[in-house]
Amino acid sequence: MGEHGHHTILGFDRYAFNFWVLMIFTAIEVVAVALTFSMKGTVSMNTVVFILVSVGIVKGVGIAAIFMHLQGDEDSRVLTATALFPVFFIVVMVLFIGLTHPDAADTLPAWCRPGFYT
Amino acid sequence: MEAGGEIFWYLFDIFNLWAVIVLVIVLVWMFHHSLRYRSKDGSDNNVDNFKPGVFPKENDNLTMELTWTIIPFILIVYLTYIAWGPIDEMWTADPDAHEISVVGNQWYWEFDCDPMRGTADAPESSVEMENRSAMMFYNENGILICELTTIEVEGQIKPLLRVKAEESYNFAMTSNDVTHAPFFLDWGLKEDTQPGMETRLYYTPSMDEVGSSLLMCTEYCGKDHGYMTAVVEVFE
Amino acid sequence: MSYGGHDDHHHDHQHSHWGPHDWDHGHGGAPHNSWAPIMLAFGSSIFLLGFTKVFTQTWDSEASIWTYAIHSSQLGLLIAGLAIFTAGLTVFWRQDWSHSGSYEAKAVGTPFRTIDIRKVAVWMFLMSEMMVFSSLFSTYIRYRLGFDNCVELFESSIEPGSTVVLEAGQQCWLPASYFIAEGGYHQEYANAALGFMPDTLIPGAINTFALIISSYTIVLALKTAKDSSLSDAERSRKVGNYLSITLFLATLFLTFKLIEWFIGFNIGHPGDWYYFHAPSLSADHFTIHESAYTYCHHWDHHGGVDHKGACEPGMDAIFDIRMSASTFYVTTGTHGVHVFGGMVALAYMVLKAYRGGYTPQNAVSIEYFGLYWHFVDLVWVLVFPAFYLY
Amino acid sequence: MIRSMNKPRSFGLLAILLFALVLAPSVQSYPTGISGAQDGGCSCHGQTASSEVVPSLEGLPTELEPGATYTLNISFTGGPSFAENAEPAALGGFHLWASAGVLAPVDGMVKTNSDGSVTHTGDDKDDTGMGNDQREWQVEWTAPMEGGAKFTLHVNSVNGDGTNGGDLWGRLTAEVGPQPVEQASGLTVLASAILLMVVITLGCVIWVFYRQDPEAFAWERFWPWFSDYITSTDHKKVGTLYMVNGLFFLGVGGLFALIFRVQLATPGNDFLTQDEYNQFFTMHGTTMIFLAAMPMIAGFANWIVPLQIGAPDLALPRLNALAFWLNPAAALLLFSGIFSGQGADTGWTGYAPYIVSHTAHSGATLWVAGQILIVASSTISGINFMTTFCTMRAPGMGWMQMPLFSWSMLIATLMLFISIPAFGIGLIQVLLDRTIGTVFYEVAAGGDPLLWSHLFWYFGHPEVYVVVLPAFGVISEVLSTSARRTIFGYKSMVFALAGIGIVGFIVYGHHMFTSGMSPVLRFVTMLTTMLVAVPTGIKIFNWLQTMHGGSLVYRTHTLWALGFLVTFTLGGISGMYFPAVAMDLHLHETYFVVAHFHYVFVGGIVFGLYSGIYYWFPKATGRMMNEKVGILHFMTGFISYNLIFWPMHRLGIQGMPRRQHTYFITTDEYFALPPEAADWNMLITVAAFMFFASNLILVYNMISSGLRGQKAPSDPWGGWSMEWLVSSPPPTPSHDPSDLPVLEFAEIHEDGEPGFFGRMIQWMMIPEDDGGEEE
Repeated sequence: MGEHGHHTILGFDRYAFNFWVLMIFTAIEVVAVALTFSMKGTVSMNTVVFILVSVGIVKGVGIAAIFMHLQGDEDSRVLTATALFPVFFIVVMVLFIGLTHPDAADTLPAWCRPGFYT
Repeated sequence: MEAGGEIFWYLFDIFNLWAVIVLVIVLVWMFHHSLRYRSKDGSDNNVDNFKPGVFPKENDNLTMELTWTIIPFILIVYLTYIAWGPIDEMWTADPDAHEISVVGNQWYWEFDCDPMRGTADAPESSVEMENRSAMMFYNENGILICELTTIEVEGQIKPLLRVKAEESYNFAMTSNDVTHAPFFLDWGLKEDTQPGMETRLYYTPSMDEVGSSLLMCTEYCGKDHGYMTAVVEVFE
Repeated sequence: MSYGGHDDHHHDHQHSHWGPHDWDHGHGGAPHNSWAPIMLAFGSSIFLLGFTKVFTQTWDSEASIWTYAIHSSQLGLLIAGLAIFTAGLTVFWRQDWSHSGSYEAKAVGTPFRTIDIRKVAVWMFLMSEMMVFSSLFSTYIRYRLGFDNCVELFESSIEPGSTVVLEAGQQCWLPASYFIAEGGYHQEYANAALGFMPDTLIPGAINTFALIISSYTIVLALKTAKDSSLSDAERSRKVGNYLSITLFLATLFLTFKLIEWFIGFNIGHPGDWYYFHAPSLSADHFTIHESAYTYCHHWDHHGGVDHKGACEPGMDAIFDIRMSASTFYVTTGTHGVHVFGGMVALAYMVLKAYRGGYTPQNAVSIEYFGLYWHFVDLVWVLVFPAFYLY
Repeated sequence: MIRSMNKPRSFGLLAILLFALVLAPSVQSYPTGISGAQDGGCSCHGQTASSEVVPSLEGLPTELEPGATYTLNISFTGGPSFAENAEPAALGGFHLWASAGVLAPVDGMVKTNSDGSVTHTGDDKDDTGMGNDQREWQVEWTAPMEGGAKFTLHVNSVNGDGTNGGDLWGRLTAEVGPQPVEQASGLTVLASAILLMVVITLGCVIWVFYRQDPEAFAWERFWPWFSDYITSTDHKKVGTLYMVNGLFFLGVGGLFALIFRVQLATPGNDFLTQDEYNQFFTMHGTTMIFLAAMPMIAGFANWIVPLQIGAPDLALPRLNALAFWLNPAAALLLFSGIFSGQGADTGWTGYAPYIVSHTAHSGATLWVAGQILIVASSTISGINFMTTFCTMRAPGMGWMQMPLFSWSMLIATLMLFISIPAFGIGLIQVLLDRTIGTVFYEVAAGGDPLLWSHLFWYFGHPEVYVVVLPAFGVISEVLSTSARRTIFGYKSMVFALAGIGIVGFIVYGHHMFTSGMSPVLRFVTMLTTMLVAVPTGIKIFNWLQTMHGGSLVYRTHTLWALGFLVTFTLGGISGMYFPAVAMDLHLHETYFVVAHFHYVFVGGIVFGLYSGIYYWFPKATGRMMNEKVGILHFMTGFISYNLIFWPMHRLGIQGMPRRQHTYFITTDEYFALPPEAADWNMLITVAAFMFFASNLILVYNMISSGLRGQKAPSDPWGGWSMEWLVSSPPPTPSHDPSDLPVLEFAEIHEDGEPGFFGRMIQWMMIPEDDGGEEE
């Protein structure tokens, strides 16, 4: 599939633009971590996690949208839908497998206890 | 005696009733339609005029389809509600329950009538501390509520756990190696014993359940899984 | 009607002895046969057989532990499996060698109408890859949330009035980032050259940049291959060069991964301005068998480079850190295997590119491979912060 | 193909195969090998026995006198101990085991082991004996009071360097006196039966080849014909391979079942040992799901889907062939352990931590490796089918005009390839735990046993729908065609399929109600599991209503479809008992579960697939199946099937646990199973043999009808979907790619104003007018 229009972003070649954005954001990632190292105690871990997550999202979107042509091509919309299809199943997996932990049955919270059997 | 506890049979009867109703509907429907609408002479009457490569004419009826979506849904909601009720009964820890420890091993069961002896949480007992043991436990009134002895099952010596009817028990279970699951046959209860964590079962045997029944392992655990038995006796 | 409306293109195909490409019979011929599937299948079967035999662990019933060994006498089976697999792959690609993507079959109908069928297939494959890495991340999240952090555990144990009792071999989570992003025991050797970050982060950081650059070069390869303003010879050369750079960067990635895991590096001497010192993770005892890891909270600055025996008294504990290491190595290793798979495909594409295999009408292979490669890059974008930095 | 290969390449291929063959003997080694070379008790030096080392055992009488004591002389010749450069100190060792009688040492060179066998002294530092510096030893053996005995002697010939390297060993067995009549062990029975099946299958293949054209039969033509099949990438031939593979392993899985049903026929039976029983039920489950049901479904999908949606072939034919060939390759690994008695004994669920514990058989490692190949196969065929469905439907065939079998395959494929990576990752974790020593399931390192259950059932529950949905599709096709009526409520059928597909992912927790899983998740999955009944119910009622106003023609496939309705309804209803936690606590892991899932798997899937075989056989082979034999197959199969599994409900409620090699009947001392349970079990065993035999009727019918049946027209049953457009058997490519069929409509088909989803999909798609042809 060839590209239609959208060859440039802000006057730069879109690939080159995206490439430099990725490079800069990776640098931000590394620097954020380096800061926790060199300025121990001044930057909280939560800040770092926040930076890492937001930078990761930006980078992921950049790669998917520009490099994988999920933005700008005429087949982009339907392929984006394809790429997002597993999201529901991933959410189920992370919720059910990643975020539960085994427990004794009596820890079932009160809101799911009807208690009408005698 | 009968396998399965009171709650099981209560639910089982309700579910069975509805199962039979649904089954009868389906079977009557099926036999009626398949005989009533059969090709009488065995010849091929192309009712809907099928032709290869031609999507046939529609055959649906929204009212009927909605009927057998909504009515089963209501039935399901009812059955879920019925099944939900006893959860509280089964999954609530009785604070006064007597704790018995159950440990699964390849391939034998270990019980302890008084796992908390010598700890701050130990329940009151009229018997002096030094008389407390894994084998026997008396409550504060001096009544025996848990005893552990042995019994012969098919030529093998197995543990015999004796518990008192109408006393509440809290089985604190774990495993030393792999997953096991004690199956209290008469009470219709089981829960896995997992290594590295504690699972729990709560039960108050009734007077109807007086007698001995076999306890089996119901989570596959290797070679002698089938011989991993014990006997649980409820006494008055 | 046929797929993509190419009925007017009746072109002569180069049939190889190994049989033509998948879609040849899409243009009217009989389906062709291929030995590749059967070879690939049994090759992988024999490879796995060899793998389980090379890495057979035995149970030491007296000590109640597994003992691990590499049975090199069984390597033959593993290699035989690989050889058959490689031969199968060669057959597979030999059939593709003459393939021209100009007549790529196109989808009909909703919702992929007019999109290349094989491009849809690549996206389907990426869907299942997403589930693969979700499973690994679910495992990671479950364990990460279920474990105490070793550092926090130790810190709470030395607080006054704390009730935390540290037994030898207590299970806890010592994240790889402790060694990589925080420098582990080598913080003081964050050297003259890179004062602001530990040297141990260097391989991971380089790798991150390497993958991003390689993503860019594969895009450039595609763009160049589609550029009809270039002459054929120049295009082939440039596409080949871009693909070679991609291959080089992928190799660089795995090389630095090995350095980080097993080799480490030590450049110059303490005091030199160019002094770099970063022992490998395995030299720092971050391994899947480390059930008794000596954690040093404070290290003795005079104790030397190796942390062994350099703990300040009372400032150490013994932890079981195997789970952290297992998730780290298996997740990043799975990613590494994906990079390696990409390298194998790249090697084929480099050869094909220099021989003029990719033209503006026939650049689909680069496009499809690019999708996969970007996905691998995307996964690294998540793996890197989750495992290296956090 | 082999002919068109030029010589150097064939030689290269041959060289690789030879290389592999040369290496094959090293497969034969403990502990994960194809056959264990070592008997228990031998601490043999090296992997395999060497013919250089010749043991000898002298002093055994020819006529055995009961109770007498004999002096036995043990010695050996050959091996490194006799080499010229051998060190004089350490020379050799031995181990002697007798099946009866008492072995006793004569001097300090020999000691007795705890199992009654004897061995040399001096094998560790505390042991001061010099027995390992000898080449000859003496022991005394007291004969038993009755019967004879068997001896097994192992000797080590060592080179004295203090390690096992370079040492060799030999073995000798001897018998004395009358020997008891050998009782065939379960493993022997299994091995002979499987061997017999392989021979019969090969015979059938050759027979089919011969019967095709008996006049022109020549052995030289066999290999080209055969290799054309095994290298084929044509969806029809690959489909045939899948079906042959599936039916073969259906038979093998059935053999496992028969053998362990013999064991369970009476309480306390000892036909099988515990170890054998555990391996057999494990392999029964694994074989039936992964090597029988899934390949048979893939076989149907391969054959029918491209024909039905009007495509010339699948999207990726070579990957399709690869997906098939991974199945037999995986079967090799899955079965490799069992003949050494070290097969996987983990249950098909392979629960952690048992599967990574040292008590699990070593063959479990290869079992896991084999499953990984199955995962690869499923992923590849999933990608292939998804792509085919999404891109290659014939012109005019929108989503809502796809035949229901194709719809069911689409949903099944989607579920399969979305869910199976979780299983694959779990398997890789287990494999690495068992080989290189990662600790994902090592409890000592904090491993969570439930993680495996989660990963497994995240896949395992959708997997159940993956195998049952295609059967739904077959039934939809068969009932509609036989009743001569359009399927009732086509749209609600599709929505029900999709609903099952979505809900199927959020219910898996009901397999783990008793496992100690998070209680909130138990509660949530209890609610969602109940929900599955609604779409399944819609499907059953729609099938029933399809017959209304029709003209049902009774054929064998119609009978199987009606049989399916009965058994699947029963299986579905018994499934409703499990989401109720209070009932699940009693019924979990009992025969009620076994009855339920066999009603779904056999009564649902196998009956559905049998129906499909009778339905599409004329299309595939161009010949009609014999209806009379088919009806015989249905009658015997349906009755014996219900005799097997209906009593299991009762056994389960009475509390008979599954996966146990024996069961206990109530005695005076304690309450267990009622005495009638033994009778029911005997009945089940007898019925199991009947059911197995009834399936041979099908095999006979397929082969004989395939060769001599009546010629079939292109649309023998009067179906509407596109597979009936082409001739029987279909041409290759199945539909002419340059002249694809266009779906027509019986009623005026109007594209109404698209709804919300329709507009969304149109917004996503490439516009029809200016898209696509930009070059």
